[in-house]
Amino acid sequence: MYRQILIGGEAGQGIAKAAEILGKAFVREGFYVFNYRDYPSLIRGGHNFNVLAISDEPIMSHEFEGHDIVIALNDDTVVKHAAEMKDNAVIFAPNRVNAEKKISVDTDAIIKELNVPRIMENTILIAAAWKYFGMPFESLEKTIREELKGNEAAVKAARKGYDAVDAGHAIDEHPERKPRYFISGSQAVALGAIASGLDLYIAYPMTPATPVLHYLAALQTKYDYQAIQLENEIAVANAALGASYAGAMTMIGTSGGGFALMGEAMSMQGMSEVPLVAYLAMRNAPSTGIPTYTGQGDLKMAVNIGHGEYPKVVVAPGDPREAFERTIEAFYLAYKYRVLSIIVSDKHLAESTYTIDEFSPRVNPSRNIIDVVPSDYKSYEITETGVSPRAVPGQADVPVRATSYEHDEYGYTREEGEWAIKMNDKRFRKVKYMAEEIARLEPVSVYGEGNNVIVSWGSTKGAIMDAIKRLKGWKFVQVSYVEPFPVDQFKDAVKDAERIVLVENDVTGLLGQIIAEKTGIMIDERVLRYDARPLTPEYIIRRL
Amino acid sequence: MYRQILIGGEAGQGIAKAAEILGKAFVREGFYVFNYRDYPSLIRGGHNFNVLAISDEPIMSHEFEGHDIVIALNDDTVVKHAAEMKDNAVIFAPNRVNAEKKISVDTDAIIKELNVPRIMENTILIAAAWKYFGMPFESLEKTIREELKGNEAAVKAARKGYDAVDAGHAIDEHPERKPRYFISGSQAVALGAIASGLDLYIAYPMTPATPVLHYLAALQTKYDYQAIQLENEIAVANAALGASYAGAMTMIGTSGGGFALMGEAMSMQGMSEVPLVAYLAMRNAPSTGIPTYTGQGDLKMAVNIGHGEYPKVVVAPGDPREAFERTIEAFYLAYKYRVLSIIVSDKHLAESTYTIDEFSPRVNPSRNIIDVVPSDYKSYEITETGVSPRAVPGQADVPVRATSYEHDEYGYTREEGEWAIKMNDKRFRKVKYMAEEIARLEPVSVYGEGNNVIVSWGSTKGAIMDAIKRLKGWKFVQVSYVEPFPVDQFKDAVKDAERIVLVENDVTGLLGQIIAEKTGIMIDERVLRYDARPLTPEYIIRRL
Amino acid sequence: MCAMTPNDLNTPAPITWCPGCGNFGILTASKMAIAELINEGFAQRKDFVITADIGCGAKIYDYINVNGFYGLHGRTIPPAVGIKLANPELKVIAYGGDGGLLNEGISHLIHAARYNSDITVVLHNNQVFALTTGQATATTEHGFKGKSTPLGTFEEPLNPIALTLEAGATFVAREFAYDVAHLKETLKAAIKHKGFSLVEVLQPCVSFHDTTQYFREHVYRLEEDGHDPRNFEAALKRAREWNYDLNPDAGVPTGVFYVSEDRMSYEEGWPSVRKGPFWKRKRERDWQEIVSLYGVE
Amino acid sequence: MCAMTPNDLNTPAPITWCPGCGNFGILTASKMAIAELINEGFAQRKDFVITADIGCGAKIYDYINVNGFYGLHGRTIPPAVGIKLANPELKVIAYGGDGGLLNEGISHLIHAARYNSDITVVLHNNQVFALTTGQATATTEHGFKGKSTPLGTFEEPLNPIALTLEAGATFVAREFAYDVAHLKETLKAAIKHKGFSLVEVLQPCVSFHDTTQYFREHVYRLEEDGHDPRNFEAALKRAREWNYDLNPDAGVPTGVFYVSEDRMSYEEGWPSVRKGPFWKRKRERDWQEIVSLYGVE
Ligand SMILES: Cc1ncc(C[n+]2csc(CCOP(=O)(O)OP(=O)(O)O)c2C)c(N)n1
Ligand SMILES: Cc1ncc(C[n+]2csc(CCOP(=O)(O)OP(=O)(O)O)c2C)c(N)n1
Ligand code: SF4
Ligand code: SF4
Ligand SMILES: [Mg+2]
Ligand SMILES: [Mg+2]
Repeated sequence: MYRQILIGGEAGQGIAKAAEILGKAFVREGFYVFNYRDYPSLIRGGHNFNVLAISDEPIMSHEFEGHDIVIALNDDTVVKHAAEMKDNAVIFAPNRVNAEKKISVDTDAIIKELNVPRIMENTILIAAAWKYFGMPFESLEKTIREELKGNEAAVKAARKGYDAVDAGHAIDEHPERKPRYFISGSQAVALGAIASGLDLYIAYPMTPATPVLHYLAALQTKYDYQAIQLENEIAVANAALGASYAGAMTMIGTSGGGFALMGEAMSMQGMSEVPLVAYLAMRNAPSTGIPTYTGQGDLKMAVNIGHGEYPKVVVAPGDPREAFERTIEAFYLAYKYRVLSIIVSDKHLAESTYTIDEFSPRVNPSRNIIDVVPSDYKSYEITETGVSPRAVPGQADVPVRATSYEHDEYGYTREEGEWAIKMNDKRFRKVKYMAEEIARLEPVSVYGEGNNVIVSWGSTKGAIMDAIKRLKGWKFVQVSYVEPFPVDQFKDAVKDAERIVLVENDVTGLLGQIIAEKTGIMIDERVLRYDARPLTPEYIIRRL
Repeated sequence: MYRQILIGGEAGQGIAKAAEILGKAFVREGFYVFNYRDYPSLIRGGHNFNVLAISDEPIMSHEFEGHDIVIALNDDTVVKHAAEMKDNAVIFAPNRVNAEKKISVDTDAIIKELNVPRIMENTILIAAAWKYFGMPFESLEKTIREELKGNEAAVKAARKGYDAVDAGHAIDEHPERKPRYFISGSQAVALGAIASGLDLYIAYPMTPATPVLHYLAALQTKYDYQAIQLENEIAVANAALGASYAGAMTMIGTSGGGFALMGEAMSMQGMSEVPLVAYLAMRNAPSTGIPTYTGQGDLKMAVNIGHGEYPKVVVAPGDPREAFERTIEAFYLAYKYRVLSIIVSDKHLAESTYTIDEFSPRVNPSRNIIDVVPSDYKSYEITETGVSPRAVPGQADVPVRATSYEHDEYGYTREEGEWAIKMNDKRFRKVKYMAEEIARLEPVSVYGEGNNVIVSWGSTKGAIMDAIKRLKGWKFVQVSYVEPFPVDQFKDAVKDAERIVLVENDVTGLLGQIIAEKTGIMIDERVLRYDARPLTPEYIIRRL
Repeated sequence: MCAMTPNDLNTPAPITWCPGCGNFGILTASKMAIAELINEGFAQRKDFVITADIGCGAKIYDYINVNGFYGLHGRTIPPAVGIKLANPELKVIAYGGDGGLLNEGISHLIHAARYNSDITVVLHNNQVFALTTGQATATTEHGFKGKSTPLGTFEEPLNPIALTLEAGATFVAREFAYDVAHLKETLKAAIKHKGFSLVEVLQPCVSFHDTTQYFREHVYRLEEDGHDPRNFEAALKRAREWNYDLNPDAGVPTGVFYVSEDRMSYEEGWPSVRKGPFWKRKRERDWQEIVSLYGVE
Repeated sequence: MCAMTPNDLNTPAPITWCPGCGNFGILTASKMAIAELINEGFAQRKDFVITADIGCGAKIYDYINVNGFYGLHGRTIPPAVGIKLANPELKVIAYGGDGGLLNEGISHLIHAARYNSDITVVLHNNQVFALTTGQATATTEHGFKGKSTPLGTFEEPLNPIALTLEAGATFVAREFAYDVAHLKETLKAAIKHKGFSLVEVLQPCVSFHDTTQYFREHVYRLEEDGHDPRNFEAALKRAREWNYDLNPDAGVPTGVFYVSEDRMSYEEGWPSVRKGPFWKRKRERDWQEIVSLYGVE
């Protein structure tokens, strides 16, 4: 069973909120829902739309062909999306909108009658669609109450919309109701950070990383941490290093341009070994690009950020479940190995809402601050694993140091070659231990079976998962840790492959380049999408 | 014939200048000289030294074993370097310095007699060494006059030093005198920029890029361009884009940390297609590292600088001749293809002085501004080569645009997927044409013969060239263009190799990683040096 | 030649600002100012270059049909400085938001003022990050609850007028976006001014920070209040009259706070820049002569 | 417990400043101030953290045996702000050069003052980039010929006292590096001050910008000249008395220009920060409860 609803209109007409409510109501009824959000970089006007993909089985992608319902808040939506509709599909729209196959709803009359603001059109129309699919009003009502925080007028408007149409196309295959999660990649990252023990989130707004700032700002009082916006990204990165040095579990977040500005500070992370977690939400690039649209073009920047060589972790979740769990792993590794963990996401994962059955984090981050600070404490003690025991300033009467210069064990500046060797060896010795640990964190996942292999990473997972269900003989190899690269696990996953196809949302196949570098495997067959739109199952299948 | 002189003392005792004068005097006499400079990050005190390698054949490196003369301005120099001396070597030093094998020069008496400042000790001592090797006073005298701009006291002091010792070990194999160049990597880059038609050099000081700023500042009036220091590196990079957009041949320069700060602006170069040349002088890293010492650790940052994907040129000269010629090529390519050209150098190349026989630049850069601007001029016209004709603001009554957003041909902001595709295709179409052109610019050089191959890049050239002369059956494959990577030329150069050894001045073998990515060739044997000191022939030979 | 009208500077790009946005006032006044300066013979259209950073206000790049450089968030000034160095004949107007000019890129504002670079900076001050949907900036009033500051801001707002005055700006003005006629005149004066000029525009953001009513009620004009814009001390005093809090008792001065022609402009300080556009210079440098600098004979 | 002496704060690192460098004065005064504050019971040694950027002055990180964060050029302030947010019990002193604080990182100086972050910034103002061998900075006087400015600088020097005052700093002072006793007292007052404090130290660089004689002859003390540091207007006026040119007629005021306890510190504004050091908090958050926020039943 599969249904798809597109909701479109201008920025300011409440498209995203309507989609969220409707999607959540379906989840409440036991369906799996994937909610794609598409909006230009403006505040009022323009054309916004969401696509809700609804199924009784897990689903993590949408298509641009086959809407069952289009909810059109304006004419533009009809013009742009009518061609994508199924044959028997219908358009729900206010009277003023011109369209064939339209089920008009007299939103004007309802708004007038109830004396509610015009933006309630969205609620009226989703309620009508809800009815059309034969869904019970109560679950929608409950959802509206949750999402609009006791806005009773909205409930009334929904009731009117619900009553205005017939249950034309009730969905027969109604699945069992089950508690699930309806959550976006951004929300999952924010919650993962909180679950990791976040003390300070420091950021400067940048699409599509901003939602994490907003979610974390909203929850800061509840969970006793702080979400802080500083003057610019360079301040953010350097302040975060200071904060983490002083003992706070610290995370920063930005998008490509902001992260590019942080390169110098990331390199300082490498030298200073102050633990840090960075959330990088990619968008179409280079430069300002198409800022509210998606892309995976920053992967190699992330892996190579900053000058010089230093170990780091780059983890790329593929859906909100992973976003939650991998964020926790990012904290765990950063604070255990005193490294930089970069969580790479993108607009598609960050701003799409997925239905998740369950979460099960593999690790439990900790500050890893030693209980007793020895009187000859060495901030950069050379140890077998390369990890020096961590103390924090204020803990004991022994200075704790962090430095951007090459240094001795106490953190004093040293220019002698021997210290460069010792300390580089120390820093890179961690890689082996991290890699061993990462090997146990499923750095490479294999889904499906077959001799044909799709290789990919990050948010493309959704489209690929849904594509391989429709294909025969294909499996999907997902790389979740890009650095340290899980060479053995990857080689193992592709060893019997007859065909390997690289799928990425970028221009040049960046993961493919990294795979070549790390394994010598050159993947020639590639499905790359770089029109700033996310991959869809159909897009992939057509090109295989 | 080979002689080596070490000159050491404190910062402020004029060590570097003395070495430069002495080296230049040998060049004047027909010798080849390589001058290595070693100094800590401080202004007075500490331990500075230079090593002059002198030969009748081309030479581009020094050793830490086998000084024939040590000129010691202080005791520290003796302590640190006596063990590196040849058996029959001598130390030239003022009376106060304690050493065995010392030829004392009564600098105190000379200084008193001539009533010259104490810093003249350096001149007195090099003149003594000069005499010791049996060289004629006149060429030293001429060199002092040139280098110290008519400082007659210095000439007198030198005369006294010259007369104070015997011509103990006259060099027999005196080569023919021939006009040559005695020039550092920094000087060569500066001259290359001037020769390319430089209008504006914009920078913020950072070791070891600063010398280029100083040289260019000194010559700006003579050649009618400007060397400008702005408030920080981000201003530098963005101002340079503005300046180049407005028609100036523009170059920027910095070291790793500064370049890391410029990532966002470099990505904007990619989107805006405003030509730009960037000089990246690496030093020991990560972070502040050991700032006055060398390293090649920034290569992958350079190749992957900034977010998103865009074509660029990364060129890595191996000596001052190449630094001059490749700088000119960097300008040529940047202004022909409207791309970013990054010239990667390092402390070792930038601050060592080499003897060069001749220069012969391969190309002639031009602004490539169209003569006649059509009335429907399109700043981002889509062309076969991907290169849009270049007009500049103020040229004609047709707006010229540069933008960080994705855009249409006129440079107006566009969010539609079709423009992302068209413009990415246009931008990357250049790569093919650039690569073809680069193929003609000797992107890979092969020196020597043999089935054993050393692969390397950049400043390691000197040590490797001098090493393979002493080895049998070894050839050296130097990669000078790292991006676009000359895949065919490289494969061709190593195709018959029995052994391939990667030699780099970094921790993880960065060029090796790039070679793996581009060619699938994994080089397992590696000689990597990461004690912040340059490679030497002996260091390499011992490890082969 | 017939006179240029502001509409002649229109572009085909659709305007995507919210209806009622203060940016419309800035756009209209800018086109009027440029058109009038052209008609007055001050410069030709080809001589105008606008730079912009990233933000709502920055979209003006798409809406004025002159040479344009659409730069990075917070970086409208450096390219403007670079453009003017490359070609001092150009008239460079740098548009930027309060977030861009005062948060991300305040270093450039301070330093360009100090250099006295002959550019005109137009600060679209809506006291909010608008394009990223409403976070507090450096000029947001106390207590503002944006999405990133649900607890309310408590930092002191910055005063760009006072700061640029202290940094050495030689022309400093403030205007209200809806007072297009005055804004236009001030823009013209700023563009004509030789040296660094800042025009702060109080620009209501109807979606995230609607100060329309507040400013309508509180702005007053300096020139009508006996202010002498040649008096630096008086300018600073006026600058501090309003502290960016939306205080019901405050008067918000608009007009020219300060103007001085005493300092040399940045571009005049550079001998090669002074000679005019670099791009017109034919470079016939002889590389052999150049390398001979390090030749040894 | 016996009293702590400045020498107890020595480290084994060899000091690599030039003989006669003004930084020695800053080092001595800093160690004295910290030792006295410890002896006076203001804080323990473990509570002091110094941050530094990159430059000659920044080497002080190696020379004081307290907690230290040796950051990036121009970035001494952001880590200091971060440290104080992470643990408001720490006493954070941020050392930085004029190049670092006023060129590379002026955005942080302005904003930290605006936040009123409770840190003490010590500006080693030698009016030159020293460690990179002598280029002009934002405070270099007119006409200085450094290696990057052989034609002589012609930009207006910035006035960090006036700028930070305008930006909202609540403690602003200037001292002369060789007047160690005064410097020490002012450092102590600045460290004790709750809120953002700037102590500009006139620090002769004997190698590249030797102003020793000039300052010996031109400094005078504000407190001896009837200055009231509670008076903001007076502070600004005093700030502008000297413009960083080495004018033979100028008097260079030293001492405390301004101090105010009226504003809340940045750290006090954040409820979770107010509670004390984060590192002491045991986090026993229940992830199941957390994800339930997006649970649908
Ligand atoms: C380096 C960088 N950081 C952050 C952003 C995201 N960003 C885009 S617009 C904007 C805010 C703009 O605010 P302002 O400058 O005040 O302009 P307004 O939208 O209010 O006109 C931000 C933070 C960006 N594009 N680049
Ligand atoms: C990002 C970056 N840019 C440039 C440098 C090079 N650099 C090191 S010290 C210095 C100048 C320091 O000047 P200042 O801050 O005044 O300190 P001083 O040496 O005068 O004490 C510079 C530019 C750097 N380390 N990092
Ligand atoms: S969000 Fe505000 S600034 Fe942006 S267009 Fe709308 S009203 Fe104007
Ligand atoms: S160069 Fe100047 S600032 Fe640096 S140590 Fe020497 S005197 Fe001090
Ligand atoms: Mg704004
Ligand atoms: Mg300085």
